Amino acid sequence: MADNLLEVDAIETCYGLSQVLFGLSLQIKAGEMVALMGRNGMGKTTTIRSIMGLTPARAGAIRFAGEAVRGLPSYKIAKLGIGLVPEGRQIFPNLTVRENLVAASGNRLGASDPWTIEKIHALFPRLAERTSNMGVTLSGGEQQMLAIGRALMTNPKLLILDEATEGLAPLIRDEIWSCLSMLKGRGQSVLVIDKNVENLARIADRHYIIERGKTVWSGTSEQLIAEPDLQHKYLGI
Amino acid sequence: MVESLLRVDNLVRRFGGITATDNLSMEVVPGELHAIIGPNGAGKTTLISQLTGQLMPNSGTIHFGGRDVTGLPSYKRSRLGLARSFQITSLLKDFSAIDNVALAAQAHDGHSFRFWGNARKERHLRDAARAALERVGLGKRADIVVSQLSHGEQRELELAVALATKPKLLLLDEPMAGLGVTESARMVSLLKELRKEVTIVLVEHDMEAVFALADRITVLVYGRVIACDVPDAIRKHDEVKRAYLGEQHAVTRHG
Amino acid sequence: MYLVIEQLLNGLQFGLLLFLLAAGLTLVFGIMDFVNLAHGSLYMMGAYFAATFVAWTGSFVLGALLALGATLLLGIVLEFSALRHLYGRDHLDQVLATFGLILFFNDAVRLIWGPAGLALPLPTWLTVPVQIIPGVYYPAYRLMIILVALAVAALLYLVVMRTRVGMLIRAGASNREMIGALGINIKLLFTLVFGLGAALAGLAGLMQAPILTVQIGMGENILILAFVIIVIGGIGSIRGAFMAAIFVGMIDTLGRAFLPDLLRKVLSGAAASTAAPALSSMLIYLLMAIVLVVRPEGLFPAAKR
Amino acid sequence: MKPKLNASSAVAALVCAALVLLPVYSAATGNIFILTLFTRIVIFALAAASLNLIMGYGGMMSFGHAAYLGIGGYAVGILAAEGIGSGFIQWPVALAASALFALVVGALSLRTRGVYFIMITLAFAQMAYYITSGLSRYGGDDGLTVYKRSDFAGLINLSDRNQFYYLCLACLFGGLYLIWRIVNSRFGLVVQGVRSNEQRMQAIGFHANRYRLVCFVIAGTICGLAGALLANNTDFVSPAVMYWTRSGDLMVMVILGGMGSLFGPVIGAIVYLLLEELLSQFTEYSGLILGPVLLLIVLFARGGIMGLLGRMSRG
Amino acid sequence: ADSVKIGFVSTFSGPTAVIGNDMRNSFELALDHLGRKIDGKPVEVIYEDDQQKPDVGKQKTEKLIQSDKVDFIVGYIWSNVLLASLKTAVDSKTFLISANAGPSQLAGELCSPYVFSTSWQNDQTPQAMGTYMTQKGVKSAFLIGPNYAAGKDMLAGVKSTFKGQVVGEEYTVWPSQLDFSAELTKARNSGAESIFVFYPGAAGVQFLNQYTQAGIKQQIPLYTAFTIDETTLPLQKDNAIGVPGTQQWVNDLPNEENKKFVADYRKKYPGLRPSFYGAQAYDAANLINSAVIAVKGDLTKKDAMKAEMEKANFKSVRGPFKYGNNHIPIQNFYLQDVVKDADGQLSLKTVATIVKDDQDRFHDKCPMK
Ligand SMILES: Nc1ncnc2c1ncn2[C@@H]1O[C@H](COP(=O)(O)OP(=O)(O)OP(=O)(O)O)[C@@H](O)[C@H]1O
Ligand SMILES: Nc1ncnc2c1ncn2[C@@H]1O[C@H](COP(=O)(O)OP(=O)(O)OP(=O)(O)O)[C@@H](O)[C@H]1O
Ligand SMILES: [Mg+2]
Ligand SMILES: [Mg+2]
Repeated sequence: MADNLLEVDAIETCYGLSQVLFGLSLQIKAGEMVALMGRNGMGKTTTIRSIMGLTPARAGAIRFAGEAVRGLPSYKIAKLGIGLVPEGRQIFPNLTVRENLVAASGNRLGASDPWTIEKIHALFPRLAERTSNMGVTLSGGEQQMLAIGRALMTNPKLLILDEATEGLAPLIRDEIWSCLSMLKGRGQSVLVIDKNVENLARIADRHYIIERGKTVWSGTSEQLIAEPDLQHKYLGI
Repeated sequence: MVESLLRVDNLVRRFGGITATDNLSMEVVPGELHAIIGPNGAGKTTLISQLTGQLMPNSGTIHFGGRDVTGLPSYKRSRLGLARSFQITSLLKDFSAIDNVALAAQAHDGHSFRFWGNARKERHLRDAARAALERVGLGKRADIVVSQLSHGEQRELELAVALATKPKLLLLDEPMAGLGVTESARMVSLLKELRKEVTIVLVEHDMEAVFALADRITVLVYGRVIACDVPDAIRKHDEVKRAYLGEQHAVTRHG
Repeated sequence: MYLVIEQLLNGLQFGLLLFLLAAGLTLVFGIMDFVNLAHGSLYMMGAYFAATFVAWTGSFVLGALLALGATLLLGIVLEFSALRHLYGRDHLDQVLATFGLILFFNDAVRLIWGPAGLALPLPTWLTVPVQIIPGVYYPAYRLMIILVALAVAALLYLVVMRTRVGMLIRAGASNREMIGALGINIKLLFTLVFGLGAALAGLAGLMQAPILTVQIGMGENILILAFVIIVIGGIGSIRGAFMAAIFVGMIDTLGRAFLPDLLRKVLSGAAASTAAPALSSMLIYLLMAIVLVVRPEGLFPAAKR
Repeated sequence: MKPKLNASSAVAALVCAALVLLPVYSAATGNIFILTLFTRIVIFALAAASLNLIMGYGGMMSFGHAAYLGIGGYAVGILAAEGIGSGFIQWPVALAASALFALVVGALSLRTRGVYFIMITLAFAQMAYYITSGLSRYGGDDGLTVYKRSDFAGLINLSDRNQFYYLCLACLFGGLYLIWRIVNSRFGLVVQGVRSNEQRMQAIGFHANRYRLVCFVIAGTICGLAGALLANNTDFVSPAVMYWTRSGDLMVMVILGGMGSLFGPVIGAIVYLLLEELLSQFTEYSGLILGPVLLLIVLFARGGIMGLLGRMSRG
Repeated sequence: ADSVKIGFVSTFSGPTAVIGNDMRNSFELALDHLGRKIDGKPVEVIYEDDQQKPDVGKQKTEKLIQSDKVDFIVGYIWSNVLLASLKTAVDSKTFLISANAGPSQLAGELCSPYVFSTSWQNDQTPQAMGTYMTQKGVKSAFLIGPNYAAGKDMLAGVKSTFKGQVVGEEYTVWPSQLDFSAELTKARNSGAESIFVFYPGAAGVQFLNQYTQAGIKQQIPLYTAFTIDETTLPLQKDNAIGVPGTQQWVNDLPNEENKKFVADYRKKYPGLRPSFYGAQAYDAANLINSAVIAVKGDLTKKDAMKAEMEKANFKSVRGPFKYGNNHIPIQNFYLQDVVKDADGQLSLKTVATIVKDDQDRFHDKCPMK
């Protein structure tokens, strides 16, 4: 399947001796928005860490943009065009807001209309007000905005958002969702983890549900909405 | 008029050019669950930190239980019955979950200048800790080292630690953040129970939870209180809608 | 009056000399957050290389350039073969590992060059005292040190604080994983930066050699001084290190110059002549202790810039 | 935290047994020097163990710990020089002086954290070094000879090699036992909690610095005891024991053996000092071997020798 | 015993190893000259490195005495190492010969029947320099030295014999001071007619560098003690030319023994020249030789050996000398200067004899009469 941007095939990942992922698979096509769902501790973040090479998978295969990336160092994977908004924000505390953005900036893949600091500021006016503050002094939500802005600044082929709306005010959260819709409209591929099933069902194309390190269900938004049982069984709604 | 448990008068805190807390006054009465909401960077965390003493205000006063605590360091306030959870998880990463909670229990069980007996064998501390863990749903994960818990579990542990200090006033900074849907629901019902025992100040961006739980809501914008009222009034409050909620949440009802 | 001016000048130039010593360490320890005790060894190697190459080539400038290249290479080799595995680790692991390197280098130098030390003579054009203001002479070579130190300070500040590479180094020091996830080859970057730090150490070593000595263990006392300066200035702040170096240089020089006479005015002669040297021995440490007690994060904490 | 029978506790037990039996071996073979050597090692092990208490458990990286060796030693030396030979006076004074110094240094230094703490403790130790170097009445930097070892009213004869060795060993074991109890006590848990996350401990009601300070003083006092022993062992005390390189040696022993492991510093002291002694028999260039050994231990044995043993037994 | 066992404690690692090496080289040469036998018995020497640390030195001394059971123990560059080790040696009644360190205690209250020196007492050398400066008619001097025991002794030594005016006295931080410009500036501005310094080893190189570069060499002459010797001269080079010092031994002393020592040393160790440290070690070997021969190899006769050594009955490279009651030599001190050799190399040269048969000023305090 050549048109898959990302292909994860039966990966297994461990933290030290404890295995977390047991043969997990998923695919993302170019231009698609895919959601990863599951309860706390089921391995969503670990999946992403494996894709990025931060916690390398021990077995299985990962292909991104036609290249086998399992085993590559994370910077090489990122260079192929993945932008990450990590869990827990992980902004650089000792850099200013502006420096956080500049450090990440790059348009390796030559996007025609790349993200710039001005555009990020337009998306998050709050960041414009804090532009020369140290990262460490930002409020939780401001840090989250910065983390999203930083990932966008890399102008990625695939944007990965791990709980990117955590701690954001409702208004901003809505902003992010509409921004994601807009991105999707421009053909951006996105992998998103979020607990807001309603919004995910509204804008994502397909969904994977993870349970104990395996994908236990996958399907389109229509299928997801059509099966309330599923949500109850795996997500507890 | 009920005697207030916590009273804040004209609190000001500046960071360089920013006024994060701007002449803020508010009151929390015993037994209520008082929610604080507001846009990102409105100064909610800064306020909580001043209440618990991690940050000192530039001016203004804080009274807790009728006593002026403005100048007290955080450990003393904790002993008076002020407990908090941190927005950005702050735990003893290399300790097991139960050790984290037991230490909190120990803090309120007389002084800790005891150099001899094995603290991990003190029955009542361990029991209290286990109970708190059970309460937040971490009973089975007691012996796991914190760094190996998932993000959501760590959020739950934050609450257990705060609970173990047997506080009079519990200050929760975004306890739902990072919790899955199931866990959020569990947290809401846990808070519903807790509020019967302890006064709670809740900072949260999860509006469903806030409207379901709060007796009163204070709304902060740029460090100032723009509204303080019961949930229904806040929901309709124009300025709040504009600054924070947006249209969608003004109409959503919690089911 | 001349005396005071001259001593102020001495203090200033000693401070700049100290900055030169501390510059490489600011980069490696202050910015990259790697506690490198072997910095003193690289400093020593720089001096030994320079003494050797100058003797070979017969040219001070050529020898110095070769020595710079050699320490750069040595730094890169060290980083690549061992130290890169220690970045994320506890500071104390770094202390132990680089302490091992000190032992190694000291004995390696003794084995290769013998215990006697080497001489690094100056070319004659640098040995003449220069009259800077009427009546005040200054060694030409020291003037050159001042210039080099200022250049290094400016360069370092621009690179670290004003360029994207500098941002990446600082970011990488605080969160390596994340910088990798942004597509930056942090390993390579750090290798190069470490090499640059080593070259700066080497530069300090070879610049010092003509006024101090080329000796085994020459790096160790200087290492402590460099740490003192960085800590007083505030870890991670280049401006802080620069100011602290001048501050320490001034206090140290002026203290030694005027303290004994001052004390003699307040204390009895005998008490003063025992107290003054003891006090001036402790002066730098006393200064650091006072600064840290009053400002626990140094004079210019990096986070607040 | 049950004591399991793994490689590290087995090694600890073996080493203890060997230390206890050493005088027998020495007598049987007529090798007196090994006893002399190990007396010194045992004393340094005690000092390293005390450093481990603050460094490994308390997270306080003191780079001035050798100061207490000097203070304990000078207390004995100065009293001896002034004609007070009784150990019942000398030793309590040594402990009290160390405790007092630790109290002052700790109270000021604990305002800082991390590398700043490392450097400020270094500063105080260096000041102590320069002050004792200036004590011309007591030999200045030439040092002070202790003509008679501490006198314990005939209870124990410190000039007898075996008795002195066992005294040192008893102090070491006593110190380790004390540290072990402390570490597992309420106090110990608080101190370790503060190391892990100070803000959190403060928020649940602990005055972090007070616990830190007490811990710092305890460690300083134990090290002061080591200093008193060292002065008796060398019959001599000089500022050189306080120089920063000595503090560095102590740190190396702790990290080498395994920081935060009760027995680690003992192993560290034995390995480091023995290696130094043995290597110097074979080569004048011992650093060429010792240096890379230290580097390799850091690279491949996280948590020092004890960490390595622990991992080996876990497979 | 069918061999003579000698322990040799000195510094063989770190920057000062250069001194230790010179002492060992000279000691080995002396043994070569003795045919590596004393009174027909083979000699066994065990070298131990004290790392310049008192407690290590003491431990090495103990090892030599307890484990190796040596008959003599020789060496000791540093006063503090010697003082730390002294008690062990004296308590075990092992002969200790200090081949360098000469703290006042050793000459005074700590003197012992089992301890001899082949060097001097610290104060003697600067005293000789003070005498010379007085003889030369120097009117005023500025004194600079490191702030530690020997440094203070040295300046006190000069002051005790220098009759001119001491206009200033500066102590610098030891061992870590890098920069002497504050002191040099003060010296220049003090109007003193001369500067006296004591800086052993690397510090001496450093001081001369800065003294020369500051241009003070052309303005104020420098007088030294223990600042220029064969171990530092290769680093000091031209900076040292014309800077006088005093010493009890200079390489060109005209006695036969010395000529042989210097010539054979340079032959055996090409590129190196012996220093006074080595000369003292060389003498120590010959002192031991004389004692063993006197008791015909019966090393248990300690009293007889002591009596023999007190006679200083051997050919010293410094020429004949006597022992005082405290076992410290009573000897001449010479003025030395740096000159260019016939082959264009720098070397030290005897200029004059400053004091004859000088005895240290602490011998009264020694209980041995
Ligand atoms: N560093 C680690 N070491 C050991 N175990 C870990 C580590 N990080 C996570 N785990 C474990 O791996 C499992 C999966 O964690 P992961 O973070 O992938 O879950 P998640 O689905 O992202 O959960 P959440 O919604 O809470 O973020 C959890 O049981 C967690 O305890
Ligand atoms: N140490 C500091 N230095 C400078 N500015 C700070 C500091 N701490 C907080 N601020 C600023 O103060 C403002 C209030 O921050 P605070 O963390 O209280 O916001 P908040 O209401 O909790 O926001 P959020 O909902 O995003 O968590 C923010 O704009 C933040 O950038
Ligand atoms: Mg997650
Ligand atoms: Mg907040």
